[in-house]
Amino acid sequence: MGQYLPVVAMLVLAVVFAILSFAASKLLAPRRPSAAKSSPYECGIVPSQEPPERFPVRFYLVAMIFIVFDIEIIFMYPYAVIYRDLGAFGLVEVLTFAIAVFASFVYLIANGALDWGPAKRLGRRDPQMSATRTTTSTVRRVGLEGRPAGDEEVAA
Amino acid sequence: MMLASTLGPTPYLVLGAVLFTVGAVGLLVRRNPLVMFMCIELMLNATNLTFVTFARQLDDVGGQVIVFFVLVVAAAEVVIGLGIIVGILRRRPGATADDLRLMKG
Amino acid sequence: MTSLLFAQLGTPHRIQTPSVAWSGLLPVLVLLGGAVVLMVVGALLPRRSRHSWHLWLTLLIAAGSIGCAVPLWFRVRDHGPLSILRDAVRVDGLALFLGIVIVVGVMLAALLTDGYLRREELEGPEPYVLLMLSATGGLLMASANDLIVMFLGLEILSLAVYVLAGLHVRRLRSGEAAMKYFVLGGFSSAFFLYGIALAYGATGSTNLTDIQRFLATNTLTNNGLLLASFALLLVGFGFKVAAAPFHSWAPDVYEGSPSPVVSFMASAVKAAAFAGLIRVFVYAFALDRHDWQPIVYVVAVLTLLVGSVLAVVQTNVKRMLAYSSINHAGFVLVGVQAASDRGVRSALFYLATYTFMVAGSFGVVTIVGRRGDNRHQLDDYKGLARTEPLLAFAFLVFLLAQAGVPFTSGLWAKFYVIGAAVEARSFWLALVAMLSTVISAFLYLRIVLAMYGGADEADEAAPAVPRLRIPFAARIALVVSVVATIGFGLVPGPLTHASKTAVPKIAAGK
Amino acid sequence: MRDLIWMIPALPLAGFALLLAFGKRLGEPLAGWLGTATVAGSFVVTLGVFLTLRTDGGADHRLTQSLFTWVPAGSFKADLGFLVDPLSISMCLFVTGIAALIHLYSIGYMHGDPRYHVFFTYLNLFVFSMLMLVLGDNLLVTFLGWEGVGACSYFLISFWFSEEANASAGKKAFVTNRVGDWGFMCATFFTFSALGTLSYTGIIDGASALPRSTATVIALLLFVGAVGKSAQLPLYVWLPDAMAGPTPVSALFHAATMVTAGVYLMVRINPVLAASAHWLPTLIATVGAVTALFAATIALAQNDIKKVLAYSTVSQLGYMFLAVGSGAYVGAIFHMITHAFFKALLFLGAGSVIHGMGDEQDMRRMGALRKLMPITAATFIVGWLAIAGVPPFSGFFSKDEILVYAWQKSPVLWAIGFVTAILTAFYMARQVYLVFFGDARWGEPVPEAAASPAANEAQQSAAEVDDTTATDANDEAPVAAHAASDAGADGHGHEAHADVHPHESPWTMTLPLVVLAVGAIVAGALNMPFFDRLKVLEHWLAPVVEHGQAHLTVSSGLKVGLGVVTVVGALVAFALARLVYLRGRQDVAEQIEQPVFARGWYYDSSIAAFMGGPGRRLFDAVSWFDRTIIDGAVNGVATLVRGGGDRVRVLQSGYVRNYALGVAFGAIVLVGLLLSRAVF
Repeated sequence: MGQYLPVVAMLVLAVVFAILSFAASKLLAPRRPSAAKSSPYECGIVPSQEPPERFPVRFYLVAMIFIVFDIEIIFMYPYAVIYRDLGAFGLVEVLTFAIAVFASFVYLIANGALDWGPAKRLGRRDPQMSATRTTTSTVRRVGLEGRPAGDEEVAA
Repeated sequence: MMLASTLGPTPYLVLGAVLFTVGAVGLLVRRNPLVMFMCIELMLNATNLTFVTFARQLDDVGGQVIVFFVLVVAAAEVVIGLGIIVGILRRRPGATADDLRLMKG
Repeated sequence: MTSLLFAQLGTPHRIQTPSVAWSGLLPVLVLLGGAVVLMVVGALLPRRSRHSWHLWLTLLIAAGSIGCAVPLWFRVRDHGPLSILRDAVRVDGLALFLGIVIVVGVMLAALLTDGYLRREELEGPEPYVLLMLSATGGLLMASANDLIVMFLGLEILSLAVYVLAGLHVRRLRSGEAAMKYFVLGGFSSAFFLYGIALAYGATGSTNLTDIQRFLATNTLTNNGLLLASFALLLVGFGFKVAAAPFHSWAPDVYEGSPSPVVSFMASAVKAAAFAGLIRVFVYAFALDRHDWQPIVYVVAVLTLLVGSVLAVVQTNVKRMLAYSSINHAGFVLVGVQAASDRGVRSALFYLATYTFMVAGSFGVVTIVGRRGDNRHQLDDYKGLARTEPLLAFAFLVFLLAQAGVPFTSGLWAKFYVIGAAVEARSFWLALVAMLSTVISAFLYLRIVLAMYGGADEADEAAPAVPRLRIPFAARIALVVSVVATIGFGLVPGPLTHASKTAVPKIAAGK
Repeated sequence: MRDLIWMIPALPLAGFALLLAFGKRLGEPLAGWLGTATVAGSFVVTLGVFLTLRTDGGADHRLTQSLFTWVPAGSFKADLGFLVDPLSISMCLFVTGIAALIHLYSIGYMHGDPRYHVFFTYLNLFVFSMLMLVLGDNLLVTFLGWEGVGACSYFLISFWFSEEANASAGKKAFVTNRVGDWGFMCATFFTFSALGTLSYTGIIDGASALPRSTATVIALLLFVGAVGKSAQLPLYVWLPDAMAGPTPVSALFHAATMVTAGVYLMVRINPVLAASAHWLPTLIATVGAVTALFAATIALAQNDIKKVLAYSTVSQLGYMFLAVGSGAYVGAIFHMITHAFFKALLFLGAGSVIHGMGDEQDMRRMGALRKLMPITAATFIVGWLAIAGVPPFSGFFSKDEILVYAWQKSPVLWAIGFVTAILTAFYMARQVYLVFFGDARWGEPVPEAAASPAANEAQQSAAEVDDTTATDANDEAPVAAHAASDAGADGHGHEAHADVHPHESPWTMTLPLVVLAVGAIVAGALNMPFFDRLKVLEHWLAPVVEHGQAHLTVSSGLKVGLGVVTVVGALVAFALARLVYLRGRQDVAEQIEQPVFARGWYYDSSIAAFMGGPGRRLFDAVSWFDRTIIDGAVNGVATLVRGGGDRVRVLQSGYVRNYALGVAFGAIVLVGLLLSRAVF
């Protein structure tokens, strides 16, 4: 059973880490709540319904990207174990694989997926929008065409 | 290893089938999209267990290699699924799977 | 498992690496490489541009892929199929035929996408990248000779399409479609994978050639595992081709997804899934056909009926076409069910001709949907013949072709399929298929009548609705589809011949 | 000429292509003349081929020309080829001939229509398809033409599609015909699987070797196809509504050529019929006879000038099927030819009347047109005498031949045919009297209460399977107003047409009438009875029908007797109609609306009582049957589909869970089904 010892150690460590981080945030974070603070600001009007929760999309996004890059290691690992035996062929294979991964990384960087902070919008949409979009086109769109046919779908 | 040789493959296969069923039933009864994704993951991993068991039984490394691929596919699925869910939740916070029925009939 | 891997550590010796006939994989590689290049370059260059270079690059890559496939076609025809990557991939006539069909599906969808993205202000390279990646998966499926490669192909194909379904980020229906497609697709893939696991357990391999050899040389005393794997594999394929009772996602997803994407789903995705179905069942499980044929028979009957009957009660044209595409899947299943050379040939012919019909149909739907992609009610088609006679004519051609009217490719497609069923002595199935044609003819006629009748209403609505804009690229797609639909209707010979060449030999019956 | 066979269909095809491309630029009347010229050219080529065939066609007078292998598919192969034999060339002759005349007629009739060139485009496409149907050397080419004529028919029925009723009539024709097409397709597959070929030569040679059951199935399925196309019970419903199309279309498609395709098909495959079970010919004869009688009774009560002719067409087609079922294939073709002449004549005459009356179709508002439209009247009367079977007009000979064979088959069938003949004479006489004789009633409003219920109900029979195209059920005559430009106005309203000035039609319309009238008189000469030398058509067609044709064993005396009885019956019917509609006319309008026997005595004949009392109810019942049972069957299937769809639709709830449940359920069922195979 000796071979399972590292696994057990890992488990223990994981649990300890989880407990520690919870405890740390409880102990260290300042917490002075008040009614005014926790109510949403709506121009002085008392909100009639629950406001939508703040939804930190960025965390999800980063988590998602992390998962993808994380899982790539599953192919790197076996290669690392026997790379000598595979020789040039293996090298070419793994390089091809790495290029593919790198390409997606370039894509993410270029689209600003890893830019941290609230200021920038995802994607590099030109601020002045497209050349084809003029006042008249916008007005027409709002007036007639773009309006959904009585659905709850609202163009954002 | 020891357990496997004494018990034979059947309990593992049964466990795989049970996990698979749990995943399938979970997907049917839960409404939280994230939990539904987790159920799909459970089904895939139950299949992984089955693969590994068969690989042991057949003494064939192929079945174990398959698990690698399945894991990657599962991860990719999760990412895509999360992306879709995030896209929807940005429009409609707190939506469950049952809230998504604009289209029917 | 770990011990197995680590065991290698201590003894460094050269592992024999396979020599890969890369030329055989060129169509896939060109598409994959092109997609990656487009993704990176597209991300680095401005998202919007006056010139639709995303589209033209996509078309170039797709044409390159076809260009690589055509020499292979002749090579395979003259020298037999290529077996690549330790027989995990098998490039034969079937793979190339359907591969070309899939790439054509990409081209048609891409042509429709350009105008759509501009109209909806969603410009970007991603849709094209995803289309090509998805097609890569499709090509892989079509040439897979190993169940795991098949699974990977299926997932590559599907994952890209899930995202494509949710492409229209401002449209809630699009998100809902993506969500439904994803959940159900993941669900069915899990079944599919479990089916692979069971087949692996029953036969000891995931390689289709090995499986076939194993089944030919051994008689299983207890084939429960194998039969269960048949059922589960069929669930996976049945889901992708939208066969009843696994069809329920199709109408909702088709309705919600962006229309150009739907044209891809209905043409290329279906073709790829049928390629897999044919490879696995008709070829690898050829000797057990007496076990799976009755099941496919039942599924085909259900699919035909569900597709035609439910289509009739719809008022949304996109949903109608979704159900009708279920009906068409039923027709292809009729060909598969025959499990004969002729059946496969007819299925290939059907898929090839259907690609043009359905891409054209959804092309029209894309245009008529207008900004917001919401005008899909039957009423929105009223008087189309008056305002846009050519567009209405094109739609008429596609609808009549789907109804199987002479002078269109649809007639031959149905004719061959039913001929194959009759040859396989599945008379009742053939009768049901024809009955469903009668029922769905009614549906197509409803759309035609809406277009060519109801002029009064159109006159009233005329001032409110500006003229439809038909983008240049979409025009090309429609013209190509019309020409192909009528062309193969008048002269089916070449395509028939090609589908005949494509079909490999089926293992003889037990 | 034998290498020019392909020109016969190619010329109308070329016309179609030219009109499609340049039709709009050519405009009126050039587009019409182009269409006419190509069809006339086709007629000339047909004539040449016919003469060649007469002189050097070989023993069996059969020429084939194969253009190319059209559909190669493994063991299956279909050529695009033509088979010219006495049967097909006879059909071609009268198809091209009559089509040319009707094209000419349309030049005048369609004058002023905004879609003038489109009309001729369709018309040329139709002629092409019809010729492919007739000339095709295998079932597949015939099927191509079969569907082609069907498609043209739908297009032209709905030609004035801005009227809802027209569009729905077109749809009805389409849906009903699909049932027939289904039979045809099935038959094609069965034929191929049984014989390994689809060519007629192969079918004719192989038919005798077919097992009886297979032959029966093939013949039965083809009969289903024929029933749909030729508007027999129970699929006749579309034909009366098809009168919504322009009158030349009614004449060409729905009287002379397209609807006879079913009869042609039956004659073409007569060896298969001969090889099939004995009950099948009897079934065909019965269906034909019953249809003939059924439609004739309905025709008695119609007020729309075209509806009478429509039901009459159904009735006459019934005769042809009676002939086929009785083994009188020559008789069937003979009647087809004579019928083509006189019915096309009658339709064109009716069109001329409608044209002259300013789009009036109600016979109750006509009368006394004889003086104002002399040529139309004279030719119409010729057509009337021909259809009524008065010697020496052509209808007499063909009908008589059929009745003799029917007698040989069964006296019951003969009796039905005989009664039908009398009814035919009666309603046609009624029509002629109402339209051309008596007083002018153009300005008179028709009392609403007097409207014939039979007419109403028959017209309301459109297949209302679809709520989007609800016909205006109160509309008295859903037949099209002449021009689409009139669509907005009430083209067939009930207000008085005080300003109607009936006038004779232009020469392009009367010339075809005269030519057809000559044909209607002399076409009987093709197959005179009694003297063997005079039976031209029978000798001519002998090689085609040698397997199937029944041999007449009836004595000459009986033949004469039957003929005399029929003629006397027709004459009596004339007299009765004259009595009813000329002498009692002043009060007819009030009489018809009255309850059964209240004023039945006013008609001093038994027929009058029959018409006014129980007969009325009988016809009402027939109309009810038409509306409820026949249309009900069509609607019923549609309702079933819709109902089923609505039920199943509930499963499509929109909940992704439910869909997943469906997938899981399907998976369980599939696993269960397959495992049950492992266990058992």
